[in-house]
Amino acid sequence: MQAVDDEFLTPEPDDEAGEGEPARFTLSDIDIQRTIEALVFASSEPVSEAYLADRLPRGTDVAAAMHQLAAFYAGRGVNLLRVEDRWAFRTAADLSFMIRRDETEVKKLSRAALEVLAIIAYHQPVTRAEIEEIRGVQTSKGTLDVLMEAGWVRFRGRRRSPGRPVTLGTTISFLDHFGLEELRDLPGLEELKGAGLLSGRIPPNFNIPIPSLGDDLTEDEDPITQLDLEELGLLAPSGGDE
Amino acid sequence: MQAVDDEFLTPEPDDEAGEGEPARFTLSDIDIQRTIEALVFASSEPVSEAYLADRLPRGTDVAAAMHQLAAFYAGRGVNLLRVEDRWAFRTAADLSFMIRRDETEVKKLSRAALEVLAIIAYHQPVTRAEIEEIRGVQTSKGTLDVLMEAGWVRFRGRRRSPGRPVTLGTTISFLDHFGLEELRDLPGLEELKGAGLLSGRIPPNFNIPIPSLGDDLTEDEDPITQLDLEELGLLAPSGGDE
Amino acid sequence: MATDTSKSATPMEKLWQDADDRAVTDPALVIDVSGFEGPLDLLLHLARTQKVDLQRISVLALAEQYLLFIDSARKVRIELAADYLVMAAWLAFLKSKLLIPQQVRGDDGPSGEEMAAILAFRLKRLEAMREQATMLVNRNRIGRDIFVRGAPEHIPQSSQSAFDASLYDLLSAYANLRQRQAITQVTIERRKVWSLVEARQLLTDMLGEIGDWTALQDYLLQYMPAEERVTATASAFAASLELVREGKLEMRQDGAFQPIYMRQGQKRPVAVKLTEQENDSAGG
Repeated sequence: MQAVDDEFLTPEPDDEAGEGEPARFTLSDIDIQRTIEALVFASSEPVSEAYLADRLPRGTDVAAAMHQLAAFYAGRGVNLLRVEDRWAFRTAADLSFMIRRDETEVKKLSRAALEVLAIIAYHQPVTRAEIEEIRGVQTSKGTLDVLMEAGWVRFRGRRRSPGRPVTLGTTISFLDHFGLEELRDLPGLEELKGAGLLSGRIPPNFNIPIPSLGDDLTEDEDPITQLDLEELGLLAPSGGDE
Repeated sequence: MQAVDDEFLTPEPDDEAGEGEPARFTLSDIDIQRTIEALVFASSEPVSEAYLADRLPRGTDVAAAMHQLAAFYAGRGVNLLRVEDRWAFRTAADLSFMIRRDETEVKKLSRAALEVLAIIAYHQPVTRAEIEEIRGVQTSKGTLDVLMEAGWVRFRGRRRSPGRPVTLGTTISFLDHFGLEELRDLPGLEELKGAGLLSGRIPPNFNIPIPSLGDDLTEDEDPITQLDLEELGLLAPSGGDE
Repeated sequence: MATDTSKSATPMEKLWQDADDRAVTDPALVIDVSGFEGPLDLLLHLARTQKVDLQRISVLALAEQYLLFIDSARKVRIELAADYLVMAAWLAFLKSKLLIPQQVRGDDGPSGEEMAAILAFRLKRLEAMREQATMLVNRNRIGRDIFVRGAPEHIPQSSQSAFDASLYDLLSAYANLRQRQAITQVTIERRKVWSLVEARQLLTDMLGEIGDWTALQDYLLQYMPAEERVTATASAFAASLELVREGKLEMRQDGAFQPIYMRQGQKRPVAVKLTEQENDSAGG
């Protein structure tokens, strides 16, 4: 469909037979318009009149139909426009701000970010060092920043262990976004296996933690203070990471 | 309908000024329709009414506008379709043969995957054990995986029953893909429910077959012959096939 | 009770025996089991040969056909998945129940007729799901019959997040990662051992539908390949102890070396009810 080049204009066998005849089948005017609408709509690129003519009954006055259609859409929110010698639907110029305004374009989460997020979800409360241990690679600060920016990860507290590392956990927005009622809804080992996500040989000591329930700190966590955050440089004002 | 969750109503500066007033700006009905057209047309995914309401003057009856628009496009080559509380433009089904592409882009599903999909759709929320109970066979690895990857099946949560098994259900993409407005539109859903075929337990109105204790065939039975078995591929002649 | 699986061939068996003999003596015949999606699927195929409504099939005849099929398959050394053998054991039990006159019926288990009804129900339900699957796949589908905007201009966010990720993305990332980290070089050759999990599943499946005191062994072992009997017995016994501990199973043995009888634990029906309620409330 996206290919509108002439080389794709392979006529059907019965076309050949009907060569020279006025039309192999007939469509009412409205059906011609409907077909054009559908073809232009579904195409990923502007569509030539020749492309349309090939798909319409022989003898259809495509040019005329296009102008009728263009007139029909002229007052609508979407216009049928001629772009060079091809046709495409475009948002009406006076409304284009509606589309652009929202261009906080959605970013795909990177694989690293997904991994870190998943580890935080399953293993929380978890420290950065623990995440790195599970992943086997260092986590760039940018990755955590992205997850914080998305609002899915938060600082929970500080582990009562040497160095008092900060513990990380997920947020309510995280549950909302991923359609989970509670953390315990995350599938466990058997369920991941059953869904085919874990496959092959799994070592006997392999386990998947069941995430803790609430937001309450565990006994080996201390609450986190504003001071802590600043001290740790976690609240760096500039976003010059990544 | 136009009400979005309060927390998401981050009003823009000019909204603040207009707070309490009936509307910060007014749009004629046609402009409301044009705006909706532009927003929905621009997207390939269904767009939620909440999303639209957020971009229209406060107080706009989005639902009513949607139905008007849907009626307007009903006879066109591109229709405005509802999927749950979302809307999308899609080419009219009757034009399928006009625009069908040579290489179908539709995911080919194995018979098992299709069966599992139907069971999930009709029985949701359903656990994997229940799916296996219905099919009488273990779900092979990769079946659920394929359905989840296609975006048609998702983990829904956990059943509040012993063992708290994870439940599965379908997604909005599933409805969209199969042209269903909502789950209630699943073909034959009511009949199946009425016949008790969607419950885990044998329905009281299900005829209990009276097993013939004798060895004689009942009048509507034919004896099974070797030929029958062969015909069914149960006893295929060796080497002959495949 | 209900352990009468004596080989005293009923005339019906005789009839099948003949067919059986033919199948075995004729080397040109092999059994193709690969085309079936499990024992229920096979039963459904067999039921269709009866050419009657599923609610009116002769379950007994169906059981006979199935057992014949399994026997033939085993005689020509077709390796059958455990699912098929479990179903065979269950059907053998069902058959014996159906053939035994009603008078020995206790209160603590479904009658043969009830079990037959359950089987017919399951077949009917599976067939219904098959039909729905066909209807579904033949609907106008996006990408085949219906098309989306070919050149979308933006993707509006349904959720308010600026980042896009689905639960599936998250879980597969996690599963992949954990698996990658868990790779071990040790490869243990797979021996045919019935794992505890398998045995557990098997017992629960069968007891779930029998519910009466049964010497399960008799039915089960009959359908196990000879080389698997020991492991199957051991695992089933271990699994049964576990199930007893959980109250899901009751066991009885009248004396040393006597058959071990099992039945479903009496706590189970409560759990089933709970599940149903949950199902209803969530489904509405």
